[in-house]
Amino acid sequence: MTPEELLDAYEEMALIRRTEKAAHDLFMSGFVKGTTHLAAGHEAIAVGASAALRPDDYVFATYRGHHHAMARGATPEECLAELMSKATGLCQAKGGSMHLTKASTGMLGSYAIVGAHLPMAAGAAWSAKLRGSGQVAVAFFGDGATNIGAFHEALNLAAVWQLPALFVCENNLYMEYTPIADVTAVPNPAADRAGGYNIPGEVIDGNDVTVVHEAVSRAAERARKGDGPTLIEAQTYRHFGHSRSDPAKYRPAEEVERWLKHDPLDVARARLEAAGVPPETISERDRRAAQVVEAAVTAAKNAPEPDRELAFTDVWADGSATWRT
Amino acid sequence: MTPEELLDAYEEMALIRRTEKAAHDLFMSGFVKGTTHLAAGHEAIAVGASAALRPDDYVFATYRGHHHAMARGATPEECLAELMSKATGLCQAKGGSMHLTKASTGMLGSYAIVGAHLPMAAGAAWSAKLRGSGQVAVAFFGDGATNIGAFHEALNLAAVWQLPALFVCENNLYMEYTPIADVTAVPNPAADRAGGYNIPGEVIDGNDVTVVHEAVSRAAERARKGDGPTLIEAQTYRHFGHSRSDPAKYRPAEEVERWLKHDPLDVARARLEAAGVPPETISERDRRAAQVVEAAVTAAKNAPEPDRELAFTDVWADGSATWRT
Amino acid sequence: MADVITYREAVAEGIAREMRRDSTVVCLGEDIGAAEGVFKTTVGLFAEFGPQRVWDTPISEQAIVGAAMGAAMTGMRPVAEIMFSDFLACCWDYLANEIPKARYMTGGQVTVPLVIRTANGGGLGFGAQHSQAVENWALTVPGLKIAAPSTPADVIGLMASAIRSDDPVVFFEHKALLASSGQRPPDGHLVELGKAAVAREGTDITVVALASTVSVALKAAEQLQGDGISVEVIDLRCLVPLDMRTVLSSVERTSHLLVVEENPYQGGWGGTVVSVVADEGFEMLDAPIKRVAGACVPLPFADALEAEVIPTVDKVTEAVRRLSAY
Amino acid sequence: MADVITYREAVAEGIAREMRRDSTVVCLGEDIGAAEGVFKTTVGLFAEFGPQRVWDTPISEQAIVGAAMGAAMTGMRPVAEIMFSDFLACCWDYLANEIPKARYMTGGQVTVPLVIRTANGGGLGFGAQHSQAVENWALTVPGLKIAAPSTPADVIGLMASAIRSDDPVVFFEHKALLASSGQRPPDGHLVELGKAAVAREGTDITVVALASTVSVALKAAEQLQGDGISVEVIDLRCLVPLDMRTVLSSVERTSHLLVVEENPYQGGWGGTVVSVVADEGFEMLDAPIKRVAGACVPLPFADALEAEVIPTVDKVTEAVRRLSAY
Ligand SMILES: Cc1ncc(C[n+]2csc(CCOP(=O)(O)OP(=O)(O)O)c2C)c(N)n1
Ligand SMILES: Cc1ncc(C[n+]2csc(CCOP(=O)(O)OP(=O)(O)O)c2C)c(N)n1
Ligand SMILES: [Mg+2]
Ligand SMILES: [Mg+2]
Repeated sequence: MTPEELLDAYEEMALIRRTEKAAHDLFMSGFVKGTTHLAAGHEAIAVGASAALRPDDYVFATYRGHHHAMARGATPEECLAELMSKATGLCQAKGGSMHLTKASTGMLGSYAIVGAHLPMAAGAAWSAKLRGSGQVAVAFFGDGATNIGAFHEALNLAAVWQLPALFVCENNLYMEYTPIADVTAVPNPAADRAGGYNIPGEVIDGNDVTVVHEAVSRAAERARKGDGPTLIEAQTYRHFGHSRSDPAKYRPAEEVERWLKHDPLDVARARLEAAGVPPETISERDRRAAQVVEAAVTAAKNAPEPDRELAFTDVWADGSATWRT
Repeated sequence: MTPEELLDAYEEMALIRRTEKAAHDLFMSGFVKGTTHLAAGHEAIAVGASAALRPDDYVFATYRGHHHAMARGATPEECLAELMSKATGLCQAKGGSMHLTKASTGMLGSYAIVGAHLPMAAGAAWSAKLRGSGQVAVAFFGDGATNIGAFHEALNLAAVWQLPALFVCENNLYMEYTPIADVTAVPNPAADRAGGYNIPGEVIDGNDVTVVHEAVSRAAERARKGDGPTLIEAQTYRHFGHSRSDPAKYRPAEEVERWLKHDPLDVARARLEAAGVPPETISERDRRAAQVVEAAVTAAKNAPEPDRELAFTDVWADGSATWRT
Repeated sequence: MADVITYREAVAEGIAREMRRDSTVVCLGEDIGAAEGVFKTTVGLFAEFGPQRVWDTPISEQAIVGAAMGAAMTGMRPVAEIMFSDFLACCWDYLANEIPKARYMTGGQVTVPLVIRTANGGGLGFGAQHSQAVENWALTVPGLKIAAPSTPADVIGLMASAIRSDDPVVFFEHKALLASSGQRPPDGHLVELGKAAVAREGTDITVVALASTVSVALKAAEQLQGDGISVEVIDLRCLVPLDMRTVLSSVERTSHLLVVEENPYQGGWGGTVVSVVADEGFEMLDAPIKRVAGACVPLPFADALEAEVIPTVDKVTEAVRRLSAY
Repeated sequence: MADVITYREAVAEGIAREMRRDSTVVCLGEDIGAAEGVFKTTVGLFAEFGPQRVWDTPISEQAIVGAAMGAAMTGMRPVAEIMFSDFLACCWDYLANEIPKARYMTGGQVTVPLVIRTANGGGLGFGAQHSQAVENWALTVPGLKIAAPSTPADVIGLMASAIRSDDPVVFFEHKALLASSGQRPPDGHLVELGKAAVAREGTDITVVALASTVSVALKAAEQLQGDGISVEVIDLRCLVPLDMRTVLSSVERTSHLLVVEENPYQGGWGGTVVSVVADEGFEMLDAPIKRVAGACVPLPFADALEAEVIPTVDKVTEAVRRLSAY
C-alpha cells in the first residue's frame, strides 16, 4: 500500500470503529433492538481485503459484518438506520444488524447461520469462472465456523473445481463465550485444515491492514489466474463482547490488554508515521470520520419508520408475497 | 493373527462372499426387491476389524453393510430373509438391505444417508467414555463420505473429546459411478484429512485381513488407553457394481482385473498356505460356507411373509405407533 | 421424435430445452454428468452440453445447494440435483433459512433464480431413508415455490417455468412415476407455476391429489364410476403457489372434499388445503373433509408393509364411498 | 426457595432435577457449560454437575445431535441443546431421517431416549434466521415427540417426562417466554407428554394455542369477556402426542374453533389440528374453522414489521369476533 492508500484505509477503519461505537451506545440506550455483533477490532481485515479487491468482486460475511458492509461502500448512516429499524436502512429494516447487505457493490450479504455462506461464496466464484469474468468471491467467517460441515464441503468443492474463491477466517480466539481452542483439534482452526483440501493456508496478523492487503492481493491474483482458492487465517480480537451487552468477562484481563495494545488503528497509525505522514494529517482523517458518524447517528435517528406494508413485499422476485390464489 | 484365527477369518469371509453372491442372484431373479449394495470384495475389512474388537464394542455401518452385520454375528439366513422381505429377517423386513442391524451383538445399524453415522459412532464412544466401560465404537464408511459435513464434525468432536472411536474408510475408489479422485481435493480422501483433526491417519491394504486386523487392533488399543480416535483408510474394491444391477461399466477393465487379482480371499488363502495350512483344510471351510449359504437361501425362501400389522409397530419404545388421542 | 415420452426422459428433455435457450442454465449434482444420473433423469445432457454446463459434485449436499445459491445470486440459473428428496435434510439450512429468505431480508436486493430437483416418494421398496414424500417439508418454508408434476408433459412444462422463474423452485420428481409415459409436448410448452389441472371432471366429490397420488385418484375414480359416483380429480401440480381457487370452485360444485397425499398425515400438505376449505369453503360443504395420507410411521422396507402405509386405490375408493354415503 | 420461578430458570431446574435422579442424563451443546448458555437456560448445571455431565461443544450441530443419538442408543440419556431452533436446519438429517426412524427400521432393536432442546420463536427482533417458530418442521416427521411448554411449571413437568421418555423428544423453549414467571412446582412434578391443558374455560368458542400463543389467546379471551364472548383456551403443550380428544371435546361444547399458531399458515401445525376437526368434528361445527397463524413470509427484523406477521392479541380478538358474529 502506498502511504496515500494507507491513509485512506486508516480513515475507513476509523469510520468503522466509530460506527461500531455508535452502534454500541445506541444499543445500550435502547435505539437498537434485537441484537448486534460489533466488529470493532476487526477493521483491518475488512479494509485491507477490500482494498485488495476489484469493485466487481463478491463478498459474503457473517452476522458480525458491519465492517464488511462499510468497507464495500455502505455508509454509516445506512448501517445505523438499519440497526435502528428505519426505512432508510440498508435492507429497509427487514434484515437488521445480522444481515447487512449492499448488493450494488458486490457485498452479497451477511448470514447468521454459522458457516452457511462459505458454499455460497464458492458458488459465486463458480459463477465468475463460468462467465469468465475474472471476478473473485470472498467469504469472511469466524474461527468457530471452521468446525461446521459447510466449511468442509465448501473448501473441498472450491479446491476440486479450482474456483476463484478466498476463504478468510477472522480468528478472534472465541466463539460466543467459549475459546475456540477448547473445541478445535488443531491450533490454527482454519489454516491447519488447508492441507485437507490441498490448498494454500496461511496465518497472518489480521490487525495490520497492510499485511491483510498483501495476503488478499496474492490470493486474489492466484484465484484470477485460475489457480484456485486460498485459505487465510487472520488473527484478531474483538473489542466488545460477542453480542448485545456481553461484557466478555470470560476473557483473561492480560489477554485483553495485550490485544488492545495491538489495535489495528494504532498499527496503521504507526506505519503512517513511519512513512512520514504528519500526525495532523492522520488526526484530520480521524476528525472527518467522527463527523461523518455523528451526522449519521443524527440522520438515522431522524429517519422515518418503515412502512408497515414492507412486511409483505419482496418474498418473490415480482415484489409480492402471494403464496396462494 | 494365528493360523487358526486366520482360518476362521477366511471362513467368515467366504461366508460373506457367498451370501453376497446369493443376494445378487436373488435380486436378479426378483426375490429381493428395492435395492442392494453388495460388499463382495470388502470382506477383509469387516472380518479383520471384527476380529480385533471386543464383543461389546460398537459398530456402525452404511447401506453397504451386509459384511459388517455378518462379521458381527448376523447369520446369512437372517440377512437374506431381511432382503427377501421375510418375517424372519434381521429387522422384521422393516429395514431392508440398507439397514441391517444386530443390536444384540453391538452392530448398531446400517445407515443410508452418507456420513450420518459418523457422529453417532462418536456419540457411542462418548457414552463408553462416560460409563468408563472400555468399549470402542467403530464407524465404517465409504470414500465418498469423506466430503460430507458430518465427517468433518464427527472427526473434530472425537478428537477434541479424545473419544474411543475408530473411523474406518473403505476406499473402493468410487462413489456410485464417479471416481472419488474426480471430486476430492487430496489423493487419500480419508487419511489426508487426519491432520486437520490432529489424529493419526493411515492408509492400509484393506484386502489383507491380517493387515486390517493389526491396524484396527492398534487403533482400538490406543482408544481404550484414552488416547483418542484414529482414522484408517483401507483400500479395497467392490466386485459388483454400486447397487442393484449396475454393471459398473465406468471402471477401466485393467483396473478391475488388477483388483480382482488382489481378492481378499486369495490373499488370505496365500497367507494360510504360507503358514503351512493344508489346501484341503481351507477348501473344507469353503465347502462349509457354501453349505451354510445354500441352506440359508432355502430357509429364507421358505420363511413366512411379515404380518401386515408390523407396519404399525415400534415407532415408539412402547411398541406402538400412536401419535394422537 | 416419438410422440410418447417417459416421465424420466421428460426430466432431461425439460432441462435440455431450457439449456438450449439460455446459456446461464447450468446443472450440478452427484453422478449427473457422464453417469447421466442415478435415475437416468439427466441422460444426454453431458453429451450435448459438456462439462462446462453439467457438473459432477462430491457428496456434499450443502455445497451443492449453497453453491447453486451463490451462482444464482450472480447471474446464473443453476439446476441442482439432490439425488433422493430425503437427502434434502442434509442441506435443509439452505432450503429453510438461506435461499427463501435472502431476497426478503435484504430488502429485495438479491434474487435467487434456481431450481432444486429431487427424486421423491415411495412405492419402490427403498426403505425408511429413501422413500419419503417430503413436499410438506418445503411447504413449511415461505419463500420456496414447489412443483410436483404427475405427467411427462407437466414435467417439461413446469421445468421450463421453474428454470425461467426468478424465484427458487423445489422440483419434486416422483420415483414411482419415472417409468410412466405420456404425450411429448411441443417445443415451447410451458405450464405456469401455481395452476392446478382438473385431471378428471366429476360432480359428486372433489379429490385433490399431487404427483403420485393423481394416478391413484384417477384409478379410484374410474372404479367408482361403476358405482355411480362421479369423482372430480384435481392435480395441484404445485404446492406454492397453491391454487386454492380451483379447489374451492370444484368444492362449490361437489360439496365434498377428499385430499389424497403421500406424506404422513401429521404435518402433511393436505392440512393446509383442508384448513383453507374449512374456513373459506365451510358453507359449501355437505360432509366432513377427509384425507387419505401416509400413515404416521417411517416407511417400512417390505412391499407389503409399505403398501399398508401409503395411499392406495383401495384406500381412496373406500374413503370416497364413506364420504358419499355420509 | 422462592415460590416463583422464571421460565428461563425452570429450564435449568427441570434439567437439574432429572440429572440428580439419573446419572445417565448428560448435557451437551454450545456454550452451555461455564458460560451457562446463551439464553441462561443452563445456569447452575456446570457448577453442580461438572464437566463430566455438562459438555461444551464446537459449532457442529450435526455432531451434537448425532453424538446424542449414538449415546442414547448405548445407555445414556443425553439432553442436547441446539441454540436457536432455526439451527435445527443444520442437523435436520438427524431429526428427519435418523433419530425418529432408528427404532422402526431395525424392527425395534434400538431405542433413542434423548431430548433436543432449543430456543424457539420470534417477537424479539432477531430477524429472519433467529426468530422462527419451527415446531411444524418436527411435526412433519413421524417418530419425534414434540413438547412446547407455555409456563414454568410445564417446562419442569414436561422436561421431566421428556428426559424420562424412552422416545426422542424435541423440546421447544420459547424465547419470548423466557423472562416470564410462574409458580415453582414441587419436586417430582411431572406433566405427561400429550396431555393438553384447558388454560381457560369458556363456552362460546374454542381457541387452541401452543407456547407463546397461549398467553396471546388468554389476553384476547380476557378482552373478549368484556364483549360477552366466553372463550375456552386450550394449551396443547405437545404436538406429538397430539391431544385431539381434549380439542374435540371442547369443540363439542363450543361449536367454534380458532387455532392460534406462530408458525406460518402454509404447512403450519394448525392444519393438522383443523383437518382432524373438519373430519371427526364436522357435525359439531356451527361456523368455519379459522387459523390465526404467522404470515407466509420470512420474519422481518424491525419490531413493527415483525408484529405485522406474527399472531397478536388484536388479530386473535378480531378473528374471534368475526367467528362469533358468523
Ligand atoms: C449453525 C449455527 N450454530 C450456532 C450459532 C450461534 N452462534 C452465533 S455466533 C456464534 C459464535 C461464532 O463464533 P466465530 O465463528 O468465531 O465468530 P465470531 O462471532 O467470533 O466473529 C455462535 C455459536 C449460529 N449462528 N449458527
Ligand atoms: C447424503 C447422501 N448423499 C447421497 C447419497 C446417495 N449415495 C448412496 S451411496 C453413494 C456413494 C457413496 O460412495 P462411498 O461413500 O464411496 O461408498 P461406497 O458406496 O463406495 O461403499 C451415494 C452418492 C446418500 N445415500 N446420502
Ligand atoms: Mg470467533
Ligand atoms: Mg466408495
